[in-house]
Amino acid sequence: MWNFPILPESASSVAPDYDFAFWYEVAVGVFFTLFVLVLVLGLANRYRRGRQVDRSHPPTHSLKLEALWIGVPLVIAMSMFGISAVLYIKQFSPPGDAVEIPVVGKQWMWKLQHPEGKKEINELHLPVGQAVRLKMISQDVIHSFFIPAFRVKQDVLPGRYTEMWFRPTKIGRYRLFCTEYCGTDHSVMGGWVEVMSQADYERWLATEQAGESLVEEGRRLFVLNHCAGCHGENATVQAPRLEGVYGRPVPIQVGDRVEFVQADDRYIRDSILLPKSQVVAGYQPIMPSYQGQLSEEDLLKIIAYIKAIGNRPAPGPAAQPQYDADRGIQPAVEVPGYDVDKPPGATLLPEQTR
Amino acid sequence: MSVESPAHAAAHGAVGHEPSQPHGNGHGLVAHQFEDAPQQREAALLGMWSFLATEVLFFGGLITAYVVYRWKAPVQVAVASHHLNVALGCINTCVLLVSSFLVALAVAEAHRGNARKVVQLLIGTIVLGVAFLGIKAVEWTADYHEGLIPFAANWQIPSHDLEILAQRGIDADQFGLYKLFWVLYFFMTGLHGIHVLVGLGVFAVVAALVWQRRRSKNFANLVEVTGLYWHFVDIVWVFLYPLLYLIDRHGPGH
Amino acid sequence: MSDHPHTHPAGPASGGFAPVPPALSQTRRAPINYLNAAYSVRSWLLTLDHKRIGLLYLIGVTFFFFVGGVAATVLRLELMTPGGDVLHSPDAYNRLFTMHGVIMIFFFLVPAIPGVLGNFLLPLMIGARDLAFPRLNLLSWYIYMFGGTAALILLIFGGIDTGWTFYAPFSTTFSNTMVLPAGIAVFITGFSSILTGLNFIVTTHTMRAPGMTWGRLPLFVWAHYATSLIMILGTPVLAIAVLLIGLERLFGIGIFDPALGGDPILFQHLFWFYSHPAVYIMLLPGMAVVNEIVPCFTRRPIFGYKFMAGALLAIAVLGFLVWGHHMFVSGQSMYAGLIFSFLTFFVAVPSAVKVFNWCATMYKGSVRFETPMLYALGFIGLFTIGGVTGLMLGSLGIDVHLHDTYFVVAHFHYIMVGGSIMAFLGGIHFWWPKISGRMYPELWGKLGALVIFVGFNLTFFPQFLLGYLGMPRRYYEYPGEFQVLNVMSTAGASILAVGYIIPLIYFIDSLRKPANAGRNPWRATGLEWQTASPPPTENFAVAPVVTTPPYNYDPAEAEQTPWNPFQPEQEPVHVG
Amino acid sequence: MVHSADAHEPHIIPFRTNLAVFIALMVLLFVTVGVAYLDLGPLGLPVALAIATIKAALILLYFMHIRYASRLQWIFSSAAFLWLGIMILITMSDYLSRGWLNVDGK
Repeated sequence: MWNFPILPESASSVAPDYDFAFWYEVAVGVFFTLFVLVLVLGLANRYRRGRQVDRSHPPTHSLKLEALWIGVPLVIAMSMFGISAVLYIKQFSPPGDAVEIPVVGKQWMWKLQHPEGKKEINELHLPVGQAVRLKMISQDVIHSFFIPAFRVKQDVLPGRYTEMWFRPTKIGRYRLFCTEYCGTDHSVMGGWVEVMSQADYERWLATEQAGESLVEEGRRLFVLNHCAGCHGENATVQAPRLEGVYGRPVPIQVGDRVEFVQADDRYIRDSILLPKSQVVAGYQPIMPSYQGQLSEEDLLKIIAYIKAIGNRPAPGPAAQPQYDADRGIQPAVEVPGYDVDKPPGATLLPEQTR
Repeated sequence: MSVESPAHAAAHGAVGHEPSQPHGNGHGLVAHQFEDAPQQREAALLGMWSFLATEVLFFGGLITAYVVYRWKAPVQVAVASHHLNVALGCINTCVLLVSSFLVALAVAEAHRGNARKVVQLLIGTIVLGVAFLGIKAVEWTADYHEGLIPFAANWQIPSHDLEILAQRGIDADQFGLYKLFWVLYFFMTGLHGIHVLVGLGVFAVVAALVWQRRRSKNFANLVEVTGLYWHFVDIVWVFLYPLLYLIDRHGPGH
Repeated sequence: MSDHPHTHPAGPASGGFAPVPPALSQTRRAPINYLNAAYSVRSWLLTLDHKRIGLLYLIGVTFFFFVGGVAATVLRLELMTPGGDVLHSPDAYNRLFTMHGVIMIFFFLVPAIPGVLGNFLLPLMIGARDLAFPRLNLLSWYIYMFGGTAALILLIFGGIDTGWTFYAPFSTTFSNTMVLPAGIAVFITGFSSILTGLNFIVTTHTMRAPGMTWGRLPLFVWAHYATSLIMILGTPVLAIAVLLIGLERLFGIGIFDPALGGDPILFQHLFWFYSHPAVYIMLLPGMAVVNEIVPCFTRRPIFGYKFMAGALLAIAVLGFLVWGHHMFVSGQSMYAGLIFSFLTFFVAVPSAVKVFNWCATMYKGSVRFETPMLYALGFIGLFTIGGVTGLMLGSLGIDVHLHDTYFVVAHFHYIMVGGSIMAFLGGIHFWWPKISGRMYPELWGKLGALVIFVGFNLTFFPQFLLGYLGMPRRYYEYPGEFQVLNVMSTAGASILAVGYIIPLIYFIDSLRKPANAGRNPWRATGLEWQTASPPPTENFAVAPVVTTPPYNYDPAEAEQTPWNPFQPEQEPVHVG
Repeated sequence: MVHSADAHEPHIIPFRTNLAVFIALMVLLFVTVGVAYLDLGPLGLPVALAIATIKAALILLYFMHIRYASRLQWIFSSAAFLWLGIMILITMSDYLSRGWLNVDGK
């Protein structure tokens, strides 16, 4: 009963930095509180009624003193701001090697899926030392993904991707909470993050029924929902090929100008749900909308698949429209493939619906 | 802070002011808590200015929502706003400016104390206010028949706009952004309309009071304070008109 | 009226207490005052007298405080065990913590000190007969009571489960509780706050007694002036935000609902634009009371009057620039977070200035420890803890872990309960002789203060630890390892509940005794202490003229003069 | 007692001034409508807002007597618009700086 924890565990790469900044601010707080306490009790005792002590000409103002207790708190406050701002930037700058795990928050459960395809509800098994980058979205209200032991938290918004990263450094079982009030079972919408050694993690991966990997499942959905019918190899309909597209600027026709938009998750998700917006230059807006047919998880899987084929070399020139600075967009015609990576004069549209 | 009772107060005996009867001092009645008329007038004006500050921020919340929304979906806003009738809006602005002019004259006349002119000017303002609401009603019924009222059953995006937006590479009902313009349009003009309506009611009461107090000429403050409110309602429309009606009117396809 | 500092007008009592002008021939019969001027219910419900409206607010505010308090007690009982053993359903718990939040904030903390003490004392302190717009003052009381009863009825008949923050899209589309009626009740109650603020601003500007320049205004009036600025400039934005939530639910359109094109972060911006300055609406009146108590009980002019007044205005103005520190992890951009966190540290400086100036006021004073002073010292201590933990929540990186955990709950309870409510009780004790003409029992007063202080700390200090451990707020069930700290918190809450009942009892009991506390038992220097207590309806028999600076105390002289505030004044002075 | 100059003898605005202000307002109205039909590109909104601000200032200064009123009323009227500016500016600082970091949600 009495072995209850006073301090949380420190189990992620950013936790030590967090604890340093936290205890620094606690120290500043304790110092100021004790300073005020001593000042008040000391003065109250020394000058209490009845004590014979010099009370002549009590000072009623002193510019020096006022400057002192404006300047000193300001300097200390700025130091606190500096330290915590650096920590904040560190908390939200994911490293390159992070494994991406899609997370979907739904009223009162978390649905996660490993790249290898394993799906988990309210549970997350991770190898120690491997940085993880969570790409999160909510299906209904605002939730918030919080793992106290890793000192990280990020609200999960409906309609917009939010991101969070951490690198677990200690093997163990840590609690996961939802910290943005989301309705009836807000308090049970949590679970566990299980950090295991690399070997245990592989054994755990293998034991469970080896479901398809995220990418394979994405490919299956890609075919099942007739995406391949237009975007696949032997496509009869004239639709942009998706190989080598992810993460690169895509030319789109806006009025009489051609602008480029970054083909990131947001763009692909919008294109699936609302295909007639930001159509690729040189193509007709004929794609049907999948609004309401694909759940958030399926969307994330399809995006994972498109991301996987994103690094395959761009296919033959046949199916790609040729963009030429002066002659503008040419319909897809037998011309040597253009270089997707370095289009001339790329002007990126502001991320409007971010 | 100690109090020294002034010599003259002690001299003429101790009985303080009789509680809560307004004491007149020539210019007009002064409520018991005020010393004299200028103090009462200053208080009334500062009171109204504070109230107008709350109104500025009340409309401010809506304007902030409008600014954020217009930054998010500029093209939808431009295309949707082309359905608004600029001419009727312009007439409406003239009506309000004329009514503001009449109120300014009414305040000047009120200080000169001729009640008859004040009442005439106020009635003129009320007529113009009703005209303003009439024109708004005309606009809104036109919008209704076009199916542009978002919370009405017959809401549908005009096909004309669908093509323009598609041609500009934007899916009209992308997350309902097009519809949001009409939501904000009706909220802002509706809220402004309610304030015009309240203004008409207040002017009617004030006109009656001015006529009632025409002999004692004690209505200058009343007219001036309600005049401030009406000018504020006019200023709101001065900002609403360009923000809602005159967006990219030069572009093609409008 | 030349401003000659430190004159000591002749007079038996020390502390710049001028001889009472032999105004009223005080006959044997009890003198006419605002209490016994009329007894009919109509004279109370249609009163235009700011003092009576102050008392009406006191009744309303106390009622809602205990309603909110009962909700808090049940919450703490529920949280004694990890599972749901008291309420048996999360929905009931969600409705209960929302009721606790809405009632305590909108119907107790925001109106309490300005409505009760501000209404009662502001005209007295500046030497006016009444507020600038008495009818508006009564209207704001009626709006407050109407909004309050509407919210109470609605909370009983179904309540709302959105929390007092009404976050979209949960409040607009996913909550099927009575959010629209609650929004209307809050919208209406907002006008009570606006009208009170408007009244105070105009009164302070136009109705000061001759000689009462801005440099001689008591800091109580400065603080209420700053609070009124926030009430005027902040409340309308909450009104429009809540109105839009209501309209969204009514018409099913989406300004804040992302599925219909809106942005939930926009609601958070509009909401916190009011709600952060609102915490200063709740805090500044508390500072107002402490600004009056500390100089009186150290018998010494306040230290750094100009900086204290400046700090009050700085808090009010800077309070409007920092609302984004409630949204660091909500999807607000990182650069906006940096701006808000940077500005948040500037708001902390005026608060630090005030705390240090209060401490400096005790230097070379003649300190005495009656109940009001105990509450003031409690305020200074607990407000400092609340302030530094606020700094931690205002710093970006730290807030990521602590946001929406019990650390936040502990922080704002230290500021609200440890600060505002302590100051409110201190103020009621300090001015009770002026309000009712009677003194409260001192021993019971000190006991109550001690019980409240102990109960408060035992309730909320463990919550700091819970917060750092990561226990989220608004949780009906929580993991077992947090139970011990929660049990301590619940134990503290029961002590606190007892602590609050003690003053209620002895204040009501004190009304039975004869009103013989005398005109100025604490020998204080405020203008309100120059008139009779309880004061006549028109406040001052003779319009006061002010000649000396505020807080004109002298500690050395205070040592010589006898100090027995609780000894009733002898027979009222006979003057032919 | 604080008396502003204005409170003693309320300034009565002569008819000519009122008329001149009214005409100026009408002219500005037609200017703003005319400007809307010119292709100013990105300048369209700022110009419209500038004209609206001038019109509002005219109404404030003359029709609402601010020009002849005490400095106090001048402060009261401008404070409200200043706070509106604060709200819009800092709220937009969030929206404008989204996506700079290429980290979703930040």
